[in-house]
Formats: sequence, C-alpha cells, structure tokens
Amino acid sequence: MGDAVAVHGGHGDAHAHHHPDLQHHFDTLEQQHEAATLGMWLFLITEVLFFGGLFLAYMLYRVWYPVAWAEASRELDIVLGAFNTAVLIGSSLTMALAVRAAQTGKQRATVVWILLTMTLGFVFLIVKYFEYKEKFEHHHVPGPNFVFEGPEAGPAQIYFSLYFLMTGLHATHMIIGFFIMAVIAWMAHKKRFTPEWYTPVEITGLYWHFVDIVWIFLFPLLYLVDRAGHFA
Amino acid sequence: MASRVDNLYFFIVAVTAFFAVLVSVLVIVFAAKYHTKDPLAVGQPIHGSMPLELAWSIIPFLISVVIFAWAADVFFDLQRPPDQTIEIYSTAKRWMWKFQHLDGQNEINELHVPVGRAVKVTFTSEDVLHSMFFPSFRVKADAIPGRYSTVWFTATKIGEFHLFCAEYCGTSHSGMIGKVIVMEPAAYQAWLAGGVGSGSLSQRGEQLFNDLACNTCHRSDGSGRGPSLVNKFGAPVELANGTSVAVNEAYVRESILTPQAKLVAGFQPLMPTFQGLLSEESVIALVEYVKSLRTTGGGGPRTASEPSATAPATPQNK
Amino acid sequence: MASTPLTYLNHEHSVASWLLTKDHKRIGVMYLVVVTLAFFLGGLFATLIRLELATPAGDLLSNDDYNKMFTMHGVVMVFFVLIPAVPAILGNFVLPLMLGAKDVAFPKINLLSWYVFVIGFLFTVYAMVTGGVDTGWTFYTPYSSRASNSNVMMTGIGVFITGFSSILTGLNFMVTIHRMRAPGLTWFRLPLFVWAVYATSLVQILGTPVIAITVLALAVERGLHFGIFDAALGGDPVLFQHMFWFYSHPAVYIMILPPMGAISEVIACFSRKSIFGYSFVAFSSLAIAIFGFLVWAHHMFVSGISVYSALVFSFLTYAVAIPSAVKTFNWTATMYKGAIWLKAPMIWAISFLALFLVGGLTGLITAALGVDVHIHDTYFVVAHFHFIMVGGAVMGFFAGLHFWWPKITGRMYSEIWAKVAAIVVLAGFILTFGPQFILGYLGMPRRYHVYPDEFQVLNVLSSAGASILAVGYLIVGIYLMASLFKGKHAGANPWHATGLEWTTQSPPLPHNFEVQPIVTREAYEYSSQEVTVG
Amino acid sequence: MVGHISPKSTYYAVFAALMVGTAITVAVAFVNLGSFNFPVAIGIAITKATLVVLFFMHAKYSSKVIKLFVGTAFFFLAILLGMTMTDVLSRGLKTYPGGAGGSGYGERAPRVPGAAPAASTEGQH
Repeated sequence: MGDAVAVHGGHGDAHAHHHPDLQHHFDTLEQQHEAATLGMWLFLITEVLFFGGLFLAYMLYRVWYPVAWAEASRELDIVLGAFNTAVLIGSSLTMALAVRAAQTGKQRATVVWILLTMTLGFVFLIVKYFEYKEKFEHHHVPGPNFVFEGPEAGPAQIYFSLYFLMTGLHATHMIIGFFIMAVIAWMAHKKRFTPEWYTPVEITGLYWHFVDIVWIFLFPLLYLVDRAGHFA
Repeated sequence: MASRVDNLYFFIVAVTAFFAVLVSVLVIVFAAKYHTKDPLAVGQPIHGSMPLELAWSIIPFLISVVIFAWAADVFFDLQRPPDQTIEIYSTAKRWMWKFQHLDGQNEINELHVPVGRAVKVTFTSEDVLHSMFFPSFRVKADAIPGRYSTVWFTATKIGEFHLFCAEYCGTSHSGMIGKVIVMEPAAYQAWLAGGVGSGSLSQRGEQLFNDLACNTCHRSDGSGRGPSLVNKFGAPVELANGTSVAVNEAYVRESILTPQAKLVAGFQPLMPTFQGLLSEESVIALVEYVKSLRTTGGGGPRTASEPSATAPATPQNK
Repeated sequence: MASTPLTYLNHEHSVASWLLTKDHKRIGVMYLVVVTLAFFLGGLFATLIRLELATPAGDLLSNDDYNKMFTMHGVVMVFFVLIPAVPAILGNFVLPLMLGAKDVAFPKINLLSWYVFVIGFLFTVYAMVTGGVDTGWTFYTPYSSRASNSNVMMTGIGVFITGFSSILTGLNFMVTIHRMRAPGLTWFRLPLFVWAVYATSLVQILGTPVIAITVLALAVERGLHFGIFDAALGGDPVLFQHMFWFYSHPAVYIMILPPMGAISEVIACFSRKSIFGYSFVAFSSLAIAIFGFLVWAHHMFVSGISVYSALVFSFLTYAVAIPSAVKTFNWTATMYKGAIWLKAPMIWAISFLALFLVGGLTGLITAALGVDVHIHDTYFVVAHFHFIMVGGAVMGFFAGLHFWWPKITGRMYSEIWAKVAAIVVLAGFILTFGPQFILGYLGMPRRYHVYPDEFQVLNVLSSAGASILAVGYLIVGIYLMASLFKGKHAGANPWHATGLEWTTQSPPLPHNFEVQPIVTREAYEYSSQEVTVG
Repeated sequence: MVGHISPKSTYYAVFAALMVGTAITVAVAFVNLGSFNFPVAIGIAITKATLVVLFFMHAKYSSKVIKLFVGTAFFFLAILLGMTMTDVLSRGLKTYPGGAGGSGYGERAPRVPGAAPAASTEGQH
C-alpha cells in the first residue's frame, strides 16, 4: 500500500515537460492516470453494492417462493436472453479492443471499435424493448393491472417487480454508457488520445465491462430459474 | 422476568458507570495536573505501551462477553413462553389494540389478566407495523402484517399498567395506548364469566367454519374432499410437493388465505381462497377452532380457566 | 498593515468565482454555509418538538404536524448535517493540506458533489414546504409505501440524490489519500484525521449505494405499485429494515469517525505530545468502519428477526465497541504527562470525551438483548443516539472547527466566549438528554406526541435543557461571525501545532503551498521542538 | 505510459471462454440437479465475471490496491447477502419447545394479504 509515495522530482521538474492533458494539481500523467483508474474502480465498488441490494431481495424471495420463481421465470424468452447475453459479451470484447487500440495509438481503430460497441449495445436494447413490450401485453408489469394465473400471483408479482427493477437499472446504465462512449468516440476522432494519455478510454471500458458483468449475473438469475422443472 | 431484566440493566449500568467515572476522573486529573500556560512547553515523548493497549482491549472485551451472555440468556427466556400459559389473541390496526380471549370476550385497548399466571399474547397487524409494548413487564414485539408475533409475561402485582404502541404507525401513534388490568384470580374468573353471549373463541370459529361451509369438505372422519383437521395442530404434515411442514398458527392462517400454497399430500387444489374475505379476527377464531379439534387430552374448546398444555411441537423440550 | 497577502479567499471575488470554484478550500466553506443553514432548520424542528413535549397534552402542534416535525428533524440532521458536517466541511478543507497536495484528486467531481448535495437538499426542502413528510427518518414500510399521505416520494428523491454526493466525496477522498500524498508522507506518518476520513470514505463507498437502492425500491413500490416489501404479496417488510440499516448503521460511523479524527488532532496538539498508541488509534478507525458493517440488525431485535440472528448481531455489536473504547483510553493516556494547554478547542474536545463516553457506554446497554427488548423504541434509545450523534459528532465537529477556524478564516475568535459556549452547550446537552435515559427506562416510547402525565417532570427538564443548548449554539454562531470582522489575525500556526496544514499561511494560498512540502518526520513530533511558531 | 497491453489473442480467447460459459449455463439449466441448479448457475456466472474482471478490465495487471478493492466489494456484498440470509433462514427454527408449535414469531411471512392497508379494513369496527 505504500506505493503511492509519489516518486517524482521536485516542484520544477514536473512542469518541465507539461503535457496539455495534465491537470495542475497532479505532478505527472502517471499519477493522474492512476488516480482516475482507482476512482473508477471505487465507483464500480459502489455499483456492486447498489445492485447488491436487489440481489439480496431476489435471493430472499427465491428461497421463499421457488415455485413462483419457476413459473414466473418461464414467462421470459430464453432465446432472447441468451442472444442478448452473447451480444453484450461481444460488446465487451469490442470495448476491450477499443482500449487496446487507444493504448497502441491507433486512433481510427479506437473510433471503429467504440462505434461497434455502441451498435451491439443498441441491439441489446432493441431486444430488451421487445421483451418489455411483450410483458406489457401480457399484463406482467407489476401494479394494479398485473395478471398472473394461479396461487403464485403474489410472489410472481414480486418476481416481476425485481425483474423490471434489475433489468431497468441495467438498461439505464447502458444508456448512460452510450452518452459517455459518444463523447469518447468524438475525442478519439479528434485524435485526443495518445499512448501516453488514453485514460478516458480506459475508464469508460471499465464501466462498460461492469455493465456486462451485471448482465452475466442477471441472465441466469432471471431467465434460467428451474428450467428443468424441479419445483413446478 | 421484569426483575431479571432490571438486575441485568443495573449490572450494566454499574459497570459502565465505573468506566465513565474512571475516564472522567483521569481526564480531569491530567488536565489539572499537567496544565500549563506556556504555549511553547512540550509534553514528555511517550508513544504508547503495548501492555496497556492489550489490557484495555482485552479486559473490556471480556466484560462485554459476560454482559452479552447474561443478556442472551434473559432474551431467550423472554422469547420462550412457559408450557402453561393463558392464551390471548390480538390484532393491531391503526390506532387500536383488539384482544380476543379464548372464552370469547373481546376488548379494545384494555387487557384483563389474572395476577401470578403466565400470559401469552399472539398478535398480528392489519395494516402497518406496530409494536406491542408492556413497559411494566419489560416486553415488546413488533406487530407485522401477514405474520404472527408473541409476547409473554407474568403479572406480579394487582393494578393497571400501560400498554403502548412502540413502532411509529402514523397520525395517532401516541394515541394507540391501552392498559393492562391485573386482577385477583377470583375477580378475573368473575370478569371472564360476565358479559359475552357469543360463546368462546373456538365456538365462534366453529360457527364461521360452518357458515363458510368449510365443514362440507373438511370432515372430521376424513371422508371429505379436504383433509380432516382433527389432531392436526402441532404435528407435522406431508405436503403434495414432498416436503413437510409443522402445523402452527402461521400455517393454518396461510392455508385459509392461500390454500394452494402448501397443499397437503393426497388432496386436490379445490379450496377457494379466503383472501380479502376474512378479517384477521375471524382468521384467529378459525385458527383457534382448528387448534381445539383434538380427540385426546380434553378436546373441545379451550378456555382461559383451563390453561393449555399445548402439544409439544418439537422434541427438544428443555 | 502591509498589503494583504494573496489567499484563497481574496484572489477572486465574484460570485461565479465561488460557484464555479474547483478549490477544495472554497468548496469546504460552501459546505459550511449550507450545512449551517440545515443545522438551524433541523434545530428549529427540534425546538418545536421540545416545546410540544413540555406538556403531556398535544396543545402546540396537531399530531400530524408533530409527526412531520420529528421526521423532518431526523432527515435534515442525519442526511444534511451530520453526514456531510465533518467529512465535507473539515475534510474538504484540511485533507489536501494535511497531505501536502494542491487539491483533491478530482476537483470537478468535488464541485459536482456540492451541487448534488444542494440539489438533494432543495428537493427535501421542497417536500417539507409543500406539506412535509411524516414517516420518521427511517421510512419503514409498509407505512411509507402504502399508508402515509405525505411527501414521501419527494423526500426520498432528496435523500437518494444526496447519497451520490456522499459517495462521490468518499471516492474523491480515498483516491486523494492513496495517490496525492506529499513525498515522504508514508501511511504511518499521516495525521490521524486522515486515517479517520479514509475509514469514513470506505463506509460511504460501501454503504451509501445500499440506501440508494433501498430508497429506489421504496419509490417504485409507492409510486408504481411494484411489490418488493409488500406483505400483501408475500413480501417481507423486515427486508426493508435489513437493507435500510445495512447503510444507516454504518452511517453512524460516517458521522462519528471524522470527529474522532479531529479529536485526535486536538488532544495531541493541546497536550503537546504525540498521540498515545498511534497505530492503535489509526487501525481502530478501520476496525470500526469494517465491524460497523456487521452489526446493523441490532436495530431490529424486536422487529421479527430470528433469535439466532439476534444473538450473532448482539455479539458483534460488543466487538465493535472495543475499538471505540481503545480510542477513548488512548486519548486519555495522551494527556498523561503532557503539557496541557487549555485553549477553546481543547475544552470542546474534553466535552466531546465526556459525552461520547456516556453515548458509547449506553450503547452497551442497548446492545444487551434482554434489556433492548424493553428499551427499544423508547426515549432511552433517543438519548443514546443523541449522545453519540450530537454529544459525539457535533461536539467533535465544533472541536475541529475551533481548531481549524484560524486556518480557514485567518482570524481568531473570542477565546473566552468559545470556552463559555462549550460549557453552556455541555450543560444544556446533559440536561436535555440525561433525563431521557430515565424516561426511556420508565417506558416512554419515542415519537409520541402526547404522553401520560407521569412523564411530565422529566420532559420539562429535557425541554429546559434544550433551551440552554439552543442558547449555546447561538453563542457559537455569534462569536464565530464576529471573528470574521473583528478577530485578530491568526498567523500561520496559532496553536504551534504539527501537521502540514500549519506550515502554510492562514488563510492558505490558492494552491495551498509555496513549495511542494517534503515530509521527513512522524506525526505529532511536538517534543522535537521544531514546530514553527506563527 | 505504463498500462498493460494484452495481445489480441488473449481477448479473443476470453471472449470464446465467455461464450462457452453462456452455452454451458443454458444447457445445464435444463438438467434437473435438484437444489443444485442455482449454485451451479451462480458458479458459472462468477467464473465468467472473474474472467471479465481479470482480463478485459486488466485487474490481473493492476496494482495491489485495486485488487484489494475488488476483493473488498465482494466481501461486503457477501456480508450483506450472507448475514441477512442467516436471519431469514433461521427465522423458522423453533426456539421454544411447547410454545404452541411455534406460534409464528420469527416464522416466515405467509404469502398473503395481511389485509393490507387501512383502506381495506376501515369501518369494520
């Protein structure tokens, strides 16, 4: 942990070769980069616990109401879910390649990979839109108009409440990611990044991978409950 | 129990007061003794002492463990009613406490109990969270919608004592109060005998059982489309999904309100739900009726004058 | 006087230069302004509560109005005063100075935190002005989700938004401490205030998102009729309490850890010697932050949790008491053979010690399972947490504020009035909350608008104490304001203290230091006689 | 600058592993493993997430501080989930023999309307 005793020369040295993207309160680009990535990681930690609250509710009710969970989960389309999982993992790959392109100084490739990432994310949201639409048509949206046949209607409504909260928050994160990526793509297009300074691309990548990880959990938790028919 | 809680309380107060006085005296003595007006004076270069650090970590910890163990023991006894209790049911709603006695008396915001006998109150809430709090008996538990809670106590003095709602519940939270009237056993018997023509709680349950036509399926000889309910309370029952469940108040309540949730093995899911059709008080009457359906050991309605030796639910009798 | 030196206060004057500043010092001052406003707002609610409770009947306020008063008192004081008070005001101001840094790691995000905080506060104030909220600051379901007719949504949004301010501040400080320390400033040379702020930031980062999601779940349940905690659907109202207290218990450590750090600074400085057991005090901060996450269900012993679970949480609660005890003993031992200079900050610090001692020790009583069944949700608990949160956190905040005021403003306040105020606040506080312990054990439940006559004497004592307390706080406000205009110039180091913040001028330069400081000594080396005299 | 540059092949390999993981998790969901379906699904998800964190997010090549914080996040998540579930799962355990078969104090909530809000119960008395 003692790594952060910044080993930079005196005051004057830091200003000797002043990079245009070095903010005044940092001494070196490296210090600035380390601060930014650490900050992003810390932000992702809060995100883990943010979704964690919903995972807690999910777990509790799944233990209490295995049958309702099995029945309600079967209302989701496993093909669409799996397709979206593949799409999102693919977008994570393109994002990783975008960061790599930035690291190696390939500005055009950076732009292309980011745009590809955005496209895949967009495909995901389109599919999600049709899934939501189907839920509305089947009155599976919690609230006064909720309809679910059978004795498990109550817990099933809790399931769908969690479904919409979890996937809704996930989609919100993706939409925020779009805005960030748009800015990053623009900056890359303007050749703002160099192998010395590509921090914004990297922290955007961290964010996008996190969004992917959330979905990696949501997919089995929401779509793959008891498909083998153990409980119902 | 109240005196046990008080003994524990005053013990902890004494221990903590000792430490409070110790530290305060030291701070005052040091501040007086080493006081200086010279801003350039410096203190002695003492940096710490491992033995002291260990001492003031370990000793408080050991004291804490003693307090914890003692308090846990008291807590378990507060949670565990004795076998022989007078059972009373209660429903909390904004902003009143309704009590139902086994003999059929109902009261609101008043609870009559005899002195010297353990009393167990089983209760739920019809709306939001409440908390049944008897300060004189040092007991309290939250009333939670959809769930039964219990408190138990033994009154040792005749008189009137407070009943408070301790969990904030809205506008008249502070008006959701009542009193416990502790009586001589004889006076209590007289009070039980007075009033009420509507019969005991389980009789009211039986009346409901017939009015709702439960008896057409749940026949006592087991020939109906639903399981017989005789001798079922307190025993485990096999469910259709292969698991088993203990038949207690919560299970009976659940089976009335959502019958198909935990279907008994060998029966069809035919029973309609009574969700929204029954008040919590009616559910309690039905629960008590199911409890009273016993062929051995004094079947028939239980009364407060004949304290219940309820069937042992679990083998680990202490 | 010669020409005024350049400082962070006078290098720019326009309103925009404040509202768009990225200077951590100015942002700290901006927090001070908003938090002070919130403090007086919360204090106003408290005044009305104590006035109402002077008589057993509900004669001043209607029951609904009373319920709104204690709710808004709690919401304002917890989310808009105690949580930001020390980290966001004192932390912002002194943390980068202590580290020898030019600013926090992310100055823009720091400014953003302030705006997010103010927006959250405005939402909450708007909710209060347009009808108020009456759920209690704990927002328990199903009352908050189904029954209450008040502005729960708007208040919830306010709290949700403010949470992000807290997260971003914690994140910023953590990165700053990791990445921005001056050369030579190793972890074990850090002032203990930095350790405390670090531990606090950890709690903010790990805990706050959980309250955010909890409030969000409550909002969709109330607004969109989703069911997460709804017993009518088979949901568990107790789950809400678990999620709420997973944050809200550690939040107490957000409030108390930084004041503890400030107390370590003050006691070391005015005992003029190094803190006793530096590493124990440092690690106890981290221990409190981590153990603090393991004890939340001690708020729920009678809420319907499993008795076995209660057992575990009670035990862990005793475990978290130990690091607090260690700190207290170390502070006391620091004074031993010191050269104790009883200036105003030290008087505030000693008052803190007295009140925190009572607050902490009564925690042992409330953590005892068998006793807590009785005193839960009574005035005993109210008194206990006020001793911690006002006696501890606010007194500690004032100790820190008096300590760093000369650095922040460059001016000295009236020493004599500061001491008088400390004594008045201490006396008023004890008279306000001391009787509430007795009330609680006698059985008076909290959040009661009317109460049985037998509790009146103690309630009158409490209300009388509250009026003394209010006078004490007003005195503080007056002499601190007066010092801005009439105070003597403080000089760089009026207390002859160690620490990098005292090596720069008061008020500091816009960029903190003339030359990048290099640290070669341990913290609190008073005995080495090298402390600069200002 | 110092950031670690992984060869493209690493990314493609990780991507392939993630896709295989997805296929396995779907396939295994249709196999009746009794109560083990849930842990298996979670286990696969954790493995996939770990791959993303280590390789896509470069945690493998990051400083100790960052590794420590990643661990911290999951440690506290485990506390939140674990300690709450300890309560929920032990609520049904009987604590008092003879207490009428456990009258339900600490029992799990029945799945039904406790005659919800005031509206539905107003006027019964």
